[in-house]
Amino acid sequence: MKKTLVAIAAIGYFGLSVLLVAGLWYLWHRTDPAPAQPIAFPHTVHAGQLQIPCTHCHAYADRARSAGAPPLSTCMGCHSTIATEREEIRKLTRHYEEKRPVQWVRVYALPDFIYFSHKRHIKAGLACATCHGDVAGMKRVRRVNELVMGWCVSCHRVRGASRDCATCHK
Amino acid sequence: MKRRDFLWLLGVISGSTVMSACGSPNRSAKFTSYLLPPEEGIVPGEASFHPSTCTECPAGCGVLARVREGRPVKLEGIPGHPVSDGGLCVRGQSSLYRLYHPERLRTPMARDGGKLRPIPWEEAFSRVAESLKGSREKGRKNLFLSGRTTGSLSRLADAACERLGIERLPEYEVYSHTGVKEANALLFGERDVPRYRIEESDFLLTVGADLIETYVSPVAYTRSISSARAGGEFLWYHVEPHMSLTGANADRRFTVAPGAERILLSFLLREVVGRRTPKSGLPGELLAAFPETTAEKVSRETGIPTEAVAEIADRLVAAKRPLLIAGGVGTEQPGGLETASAAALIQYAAGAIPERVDFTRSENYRNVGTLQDMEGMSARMGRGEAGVVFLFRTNPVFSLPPRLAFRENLKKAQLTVGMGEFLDETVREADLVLPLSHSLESWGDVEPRRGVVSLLQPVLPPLYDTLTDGDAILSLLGNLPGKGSAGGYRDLLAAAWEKRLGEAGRRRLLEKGYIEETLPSRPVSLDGRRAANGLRDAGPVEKPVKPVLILAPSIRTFDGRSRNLPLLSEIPDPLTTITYGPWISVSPETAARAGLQDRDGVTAASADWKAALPVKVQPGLPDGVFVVYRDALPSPPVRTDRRTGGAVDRIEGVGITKTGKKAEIPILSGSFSQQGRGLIPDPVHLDSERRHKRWTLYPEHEHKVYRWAMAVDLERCNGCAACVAACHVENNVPVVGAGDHLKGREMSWLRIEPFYEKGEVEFLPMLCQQCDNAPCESVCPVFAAYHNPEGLNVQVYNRCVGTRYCSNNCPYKVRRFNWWQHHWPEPSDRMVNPDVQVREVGMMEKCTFCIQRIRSAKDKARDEGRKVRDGEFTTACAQSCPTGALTFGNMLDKESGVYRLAHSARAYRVFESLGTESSVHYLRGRKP
Amino acid sequence: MAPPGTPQALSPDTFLVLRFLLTASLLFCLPLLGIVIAGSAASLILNVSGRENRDDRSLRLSRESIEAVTGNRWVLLLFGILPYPAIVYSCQRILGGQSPLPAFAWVVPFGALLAGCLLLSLYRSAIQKTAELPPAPFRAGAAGLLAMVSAAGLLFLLLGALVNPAKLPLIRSNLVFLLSWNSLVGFLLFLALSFGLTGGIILRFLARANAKAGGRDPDYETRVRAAGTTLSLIGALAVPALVVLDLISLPATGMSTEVFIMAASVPILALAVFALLCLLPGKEESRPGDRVSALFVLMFLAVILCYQTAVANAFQGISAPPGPLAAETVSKEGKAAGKTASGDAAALEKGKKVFDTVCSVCHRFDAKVVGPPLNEVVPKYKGDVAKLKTFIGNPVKVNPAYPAMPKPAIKEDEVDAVARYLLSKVKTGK
Amino acid sequence: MSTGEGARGNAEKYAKVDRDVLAAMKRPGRAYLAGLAFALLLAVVLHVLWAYQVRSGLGVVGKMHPVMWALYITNFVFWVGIAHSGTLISAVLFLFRARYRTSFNRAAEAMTVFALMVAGLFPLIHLGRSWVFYYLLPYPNQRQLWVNFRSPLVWDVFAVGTYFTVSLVFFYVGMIPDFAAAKQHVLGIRKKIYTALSLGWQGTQKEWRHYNMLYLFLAAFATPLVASVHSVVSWDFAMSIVPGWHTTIFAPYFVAGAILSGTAMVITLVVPMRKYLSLHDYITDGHFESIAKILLLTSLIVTYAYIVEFGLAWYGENIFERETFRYRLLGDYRYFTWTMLFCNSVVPLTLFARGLRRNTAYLFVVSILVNIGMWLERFVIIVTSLSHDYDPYAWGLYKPTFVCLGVDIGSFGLFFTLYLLFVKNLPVLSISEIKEHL
Repeated sequence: MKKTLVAIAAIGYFGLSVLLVAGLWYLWHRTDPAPAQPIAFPHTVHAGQLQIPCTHCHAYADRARSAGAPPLSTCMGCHSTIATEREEIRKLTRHYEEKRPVQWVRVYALPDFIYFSHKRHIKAGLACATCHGDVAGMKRVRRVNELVMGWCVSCHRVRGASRDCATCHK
Repeated sequence: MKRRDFLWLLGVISGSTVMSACGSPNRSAKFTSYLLPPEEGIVPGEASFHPSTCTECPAGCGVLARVREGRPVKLEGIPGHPVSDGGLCVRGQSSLYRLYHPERLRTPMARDGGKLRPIPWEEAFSRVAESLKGSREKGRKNLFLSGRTTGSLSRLADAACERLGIERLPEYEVYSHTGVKEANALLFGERDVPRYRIEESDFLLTVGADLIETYVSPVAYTRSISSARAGGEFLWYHVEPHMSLTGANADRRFTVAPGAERILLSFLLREVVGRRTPKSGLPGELLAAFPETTAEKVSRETGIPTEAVAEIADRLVAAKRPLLIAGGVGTEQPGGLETASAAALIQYAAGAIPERVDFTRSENYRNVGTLQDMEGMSARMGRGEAGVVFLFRTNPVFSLPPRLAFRENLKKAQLTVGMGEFLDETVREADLVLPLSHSLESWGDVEPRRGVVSLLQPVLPPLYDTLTDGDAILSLLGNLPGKGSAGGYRDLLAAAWEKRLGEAGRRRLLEKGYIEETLPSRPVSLDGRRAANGLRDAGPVEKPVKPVLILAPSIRTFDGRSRNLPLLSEIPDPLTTITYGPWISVSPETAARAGLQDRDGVTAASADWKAALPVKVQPGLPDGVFVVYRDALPSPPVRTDRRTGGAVDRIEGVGITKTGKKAEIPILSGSFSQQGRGLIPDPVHLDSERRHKRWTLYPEHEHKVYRWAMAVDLERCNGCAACVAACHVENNVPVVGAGDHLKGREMSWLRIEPFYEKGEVEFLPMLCQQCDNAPCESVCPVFAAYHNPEGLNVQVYNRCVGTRYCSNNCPYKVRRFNWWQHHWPEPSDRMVNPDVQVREVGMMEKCTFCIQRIRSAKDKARDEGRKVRDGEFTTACAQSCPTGALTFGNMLDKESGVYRLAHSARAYRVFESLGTESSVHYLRGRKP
Repeated sequence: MAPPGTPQALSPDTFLVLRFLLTASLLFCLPLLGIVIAGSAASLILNVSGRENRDDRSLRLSRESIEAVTGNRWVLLLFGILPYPAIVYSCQRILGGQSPLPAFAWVVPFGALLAGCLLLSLYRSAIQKTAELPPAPFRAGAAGLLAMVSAAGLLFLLLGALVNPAKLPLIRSNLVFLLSWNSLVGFLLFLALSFGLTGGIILRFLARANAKAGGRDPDYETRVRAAGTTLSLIGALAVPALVVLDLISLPATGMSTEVFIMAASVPILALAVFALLCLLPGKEESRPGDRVSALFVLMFLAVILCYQTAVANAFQGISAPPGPLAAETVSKEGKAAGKTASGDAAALEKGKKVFDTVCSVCHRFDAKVVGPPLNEVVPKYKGDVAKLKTFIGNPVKVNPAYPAMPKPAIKEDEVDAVARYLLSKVKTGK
Repeated sequence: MSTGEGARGNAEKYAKVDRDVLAAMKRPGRAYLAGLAFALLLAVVLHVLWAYQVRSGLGVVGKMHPVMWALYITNFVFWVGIAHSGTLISAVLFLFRARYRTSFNRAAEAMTVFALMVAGLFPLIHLGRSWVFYYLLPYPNQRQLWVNFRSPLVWDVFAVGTYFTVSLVFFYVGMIPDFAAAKQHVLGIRKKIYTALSLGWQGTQKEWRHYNMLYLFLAAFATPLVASVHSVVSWDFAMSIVPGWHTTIFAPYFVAGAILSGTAMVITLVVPMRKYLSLHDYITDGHFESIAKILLLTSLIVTYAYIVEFGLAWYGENIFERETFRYRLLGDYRYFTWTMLFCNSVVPLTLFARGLRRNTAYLFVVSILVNIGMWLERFVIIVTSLSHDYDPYAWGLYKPTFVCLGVDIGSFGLFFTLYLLFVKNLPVLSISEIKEHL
């Protein structure tokens, strides 16, 4: 009798901890750091082999707050002739012809109470890779830095950038 | 799952930390890539500005629409615009809420079986076409009634009516200024409202004209008054039967017995003619129409003290460049004709025409008809003569007196076509409902003043299946154009502009949003005989029966057309600080006699009318006069003034009886007296003698580059609350509704506190004072409120845990707490300003001098490697202020305007003795 | 270009090797360190209580436990301490060539380990002589224990830094940032496991207790069983909670499904231990020692693998990319602009602009990218602007080795400008 | 008589004490269970309402601009105040060697601990975003942010925290010998628990020596907290610039008030306890009289504080201050103010009469009244000051809603739940000390 009680209690305790682990896994997995994109765009090819500069497609990175995803016309500039037979490219072409903009999945997202300007950071001489990592080496883009406050503050601290809350908090 | 819901499920605190360890909830959000790159100059995530014109009221002020991601998020005045010159009133600021109003009409509808059902446009127009044909066969008359339309649209309407054999009736406006127009027609043969150049005058006498609320072009008048005041020698006397915001802002205000204005004016006329040099030749027979009197008699009749009457006369006689404006409640009443004529004659005699009273650039009210015209129309419909009746952007059912039976007669028409944005009282009655686009979705132009063309251009594609005004009328002609702007009216406009302004002019119009033509001046000549006859034929004026209830125009809702904009009911009425719900203003004497207090319910009744309203005791209101704002009374029983055809905007012989029930109306002000606390000190440095060297335990803040500060000139501030609206829109301040207002939970970051001292009312704009020794900062346990290097008391919303200690400790009580999670009902969520966080439930929020604007200005300056220049940008409130009462800038810049003002002898700070060292400086008293 | 502290480029396979080197050495080092700490702690406590209430069985147990955990001191040295340099080395390399810590931060733990070993062996030899321990060697033992613990603590601080490379620049600027919740939790987890393992080892004495000459000593047996069971139970019960905390405190970038799976396996093993000790019938006869200790070793394994996966994830993608950076291209443009500012500079400027925005995607001057290197193809035109323009204007497939060039979306004058620019560039030589 | 007999006599006496006191821990009766159930119900109500408030936002409570603090903070201060007399009676009186203390100290200490538990709940409940309460705790975090040590609210966190820890330890240490005594009278799981709790207490001379030393030390350590903690709480108000809060007298004023309310609460609890557990032999009327004297004294101090407050406002030429106090006496909340004055300053004066002091029934009534009065005092201080501060435009009137009222009542439920459980499961009198004084 007593033993079964103990057994139940024990299993309860250990089981609970396993469940918690599972729960944490779920929470972590909801924000998958390397999500699958509607079109499997290989940065390895474009940024890696072809060495196309980041700002060629993310044209606003050094001009505005948001780096911006390239308009499909940019892609079609080349892919109207190049590698047109590939499945992914076909997808792209279909999007372009049917005038359906592509809905990319965000890899990096800031909460809407944060003011962040790519321009300022590029003008401060930061390399894209400093935050986004070696994108040229990723077949599927992966989030290499969680955009948590501590991470931002650390860099601001080290580089002596402004640490006034109002610099980033709207 | 949001962390709050998670907590709710647990019911206790534990576990929330686990959630917080994970990334932001919107992590899995999508983001879209354009198909084609956006056109040059437009960068995603950055704002762009497009000029257009405000159509909230007929004034036609120019607006710049700030557009983010293809949707307008804020309207601002266009600097240099001939009408508004950068200013924008509370209604204009709020008009975005009209664009994004959830109740807007979304599709054409037709009535079958009593109910309105959606139908396609084609069908709608075919119906119109066939019933037009039908009515022609039946020999019925087709009628087209619209609100005031000007410019190309008006011409187009005329043309269309011509083509389709529709009779275009005189336009219907509640404020048609009939008295003034008739008088001018009588005297000068000009049936129009002239343009008054107040800035040119050194003495202004206004009789009833509510310049600041609604009179013709409020923003324009407000600006010119303040520029006249800035000019130095300028005096403004105001005579009115009730208490209005305009009166509150005049240098001196006299309450005249209702209907006695003409007596005062005819006295003044004779004084001017008799005493003013150079003598002006005024025909004798005309003068005879204005009986000789003495100051005493006038005083007896009008209730204005003799010496006051004498003083007004002397001023008028002595002034170098006097100007007299009679209008509004002064002329829209029995005897209004005499009042207006006397006023016009004084202007004439005082040589104000044409310098200060300009008929060349008159205000374009020719096409606006009278109440009598409406009677005619209603009668014709009643007799069943009407075929198809078009009701275009007008709401007579709401504003016409019941005796016209307009609603009933509408039914007798063969087909009624309601064209507008909302299913308002009139459109609801129509058989066919044609939804019109908002002016921010439309191409067009307006000509609020002769020779001034102001541009209407779409800043976003139509939200719904609506047609622009022009396209709608064009489609009546049978050719249904493509939706939006391609083809149709747009091309027509282009051609019209080309023809009228030439290529260059058209381009300038498109880029600046307005253009002012040079017009040949129209000399006016006084025809004494005709005028004298006219006045004689008009017949005797019947005496008003007291007590009188005056239907005053409201600065918040104009004639009631703006009453459905949520923001405007959220912003308190400047005089009473009441936000929601109608009320009747009662004079203190009457209240004392009837034992009435604020919120007491009463029934106001005249011979043929009664209404139940809560009471607000209004200081400064003369005995025997009640005031109800026009929007509070649907279809008020106003008489027609047979002598002018205009409406008498008052109900006579009104008595009030106490019902004994208390009605809950939100009166935001806790006290209309300063309680001797010297918020508006007199003399300016009330507590300056109490000032002494303060020492603090904490090191002084050092501000290196910027120290943002604001100066508020109380002499300029007229309490119009445009700044409040601007702040609401700019900073995503939620509209919380009557319920929370009754609990005193309004959210506005900026409020205007009226204080009544010895019969005078003064306005004190109260916003976060950005104190140097801020009481709020030291008590916040988590540094959510802190002092930033630029002298702002920043509130880090997302750090706030909601202890609310900061608000307790704020002597100015300018902090607002989010009691609920506030929502923007679709589609108004599109007007949310992306640069400002939408605060969540449980957060404290407040003004931070539009920190988002500071941020972007600094960003720009850094790109160009310089400091932010003075006046390069300003806060939303300062930008919108029509009087320029608010000055914002950098205190460390010795050249900046705010520095100069803050160091003037007129400057003081509220509760200086508390040592908060606030950086909002108030200026009081005339320039030394 | 890379900011101070972000690790330098590390070829993937080197990284792989380092990771496994680290793992292996930890696998040797940590368990041994653990049992030394826990065992000596147990021994010390037993010794005190034994002397307090004149209980020679506790004294015996105390002696035997210290003997057991230190075993042959050479073994201890070999497996407990010698792997340390390997750990240091791999950490150093992984943390990007230059370590974020000053040298002493590496030396101190090592010194501590050695000192600890020596002191403990002193204590051990003393206790072997007489159970009635004089204060001096006892203090030595305590000091040794302390040294060992602190050494382990420092080690875990390092591991904390390993799984969160984003903090490295901070750590360099200020050592305080070396502290992290994760390293704290990790250290506690380590202690829990160690105690459990030691418990298992002590339980193994049962066998010896009976094998002893003079028949079995039931009292001693119970004492052993009590001590052993308590220790392992403490371990088994503490571990799951600590594992959960560990997952919470690990930085999200270090996470991956594997990490979670391995973490989840730990509580299950702990449950097995618990079952062995409390639930299984007839444990009186059984000899749970071996199995318990085996299970705990498995847990050690799981946890360490957990960590090494986390390290792998954390460093994935962080290393200076070969591709050009925005900032660099900007500066490059600046320089180039300086060079070509001559002749009809305006036209060339424009040409260059067009080239950089349109052509540069597929063409380099000296490299084969999508299209052929321009230094090979442009000379074919021998400075004939018109010819080049016609090609650029509407290109045709020339070289089967390359895909056909798409018709660029640029205006006539731009074509002209870019053609001139190309010729000028190639003629003048780059 | 011979020492032997004496010893035997003592032994009997001791046995009787054990019996009587531990009799309290026998199987509970209906009344008890009913009371417990009711209290528990209220406690549940508290949590349900709290969940509701979290769900729908703080708007559901009556707070408004400008009265941002109201019932919740009132209750926080109230409960912290209640907590005080516990320490006072057990620690301070222990140092003064007041013998009657032994009849009350255990009850008082328990009250302290439970009251603090309840009090600690309110700062969380009143937060606008209680789900981020951990922003208030100073611990190293990835955000690299600390709390604002200038803020009185942070001082609160420390003050209350310290106080709770110390009084808990004091409570427990006091009970160790009694657990040892108790464990001989119970069976089953309870025996196990008591054994564990008694930490193997054997009652040897050595143990007693250590024990007394420790107890004395703890008493000395807890005593200054009586003054410090409630001073810190009072600074939540005194440190602000709100007229009616910003006065130097607040610290002593609050401490006195706290002791007053605390003593009252002790009487409220002990009177029924004595009746129900029939402990008349150990808690005599004499004891009550002494407690009543403390009540009287503190009430006089509080009255003095009231006079000073109004006096300062009257003589000082600060118009804001003056208005606030005028408003307190004559404004919308005047009834509360007058009730408060009546309960705290007038009613206790009757205790000058010895007869009334010894009449437990009367004392019970008085104590209830004083509790009410003290609760009202906090309410009046907080609400009236806030609703009429500097800017006349922002004046406003506060009306509570069912949520905050429910939570407040629920807090009493929570408190009594804990207390009733205590009565049945722990020795309600300090057996060992009673034996000492036999």
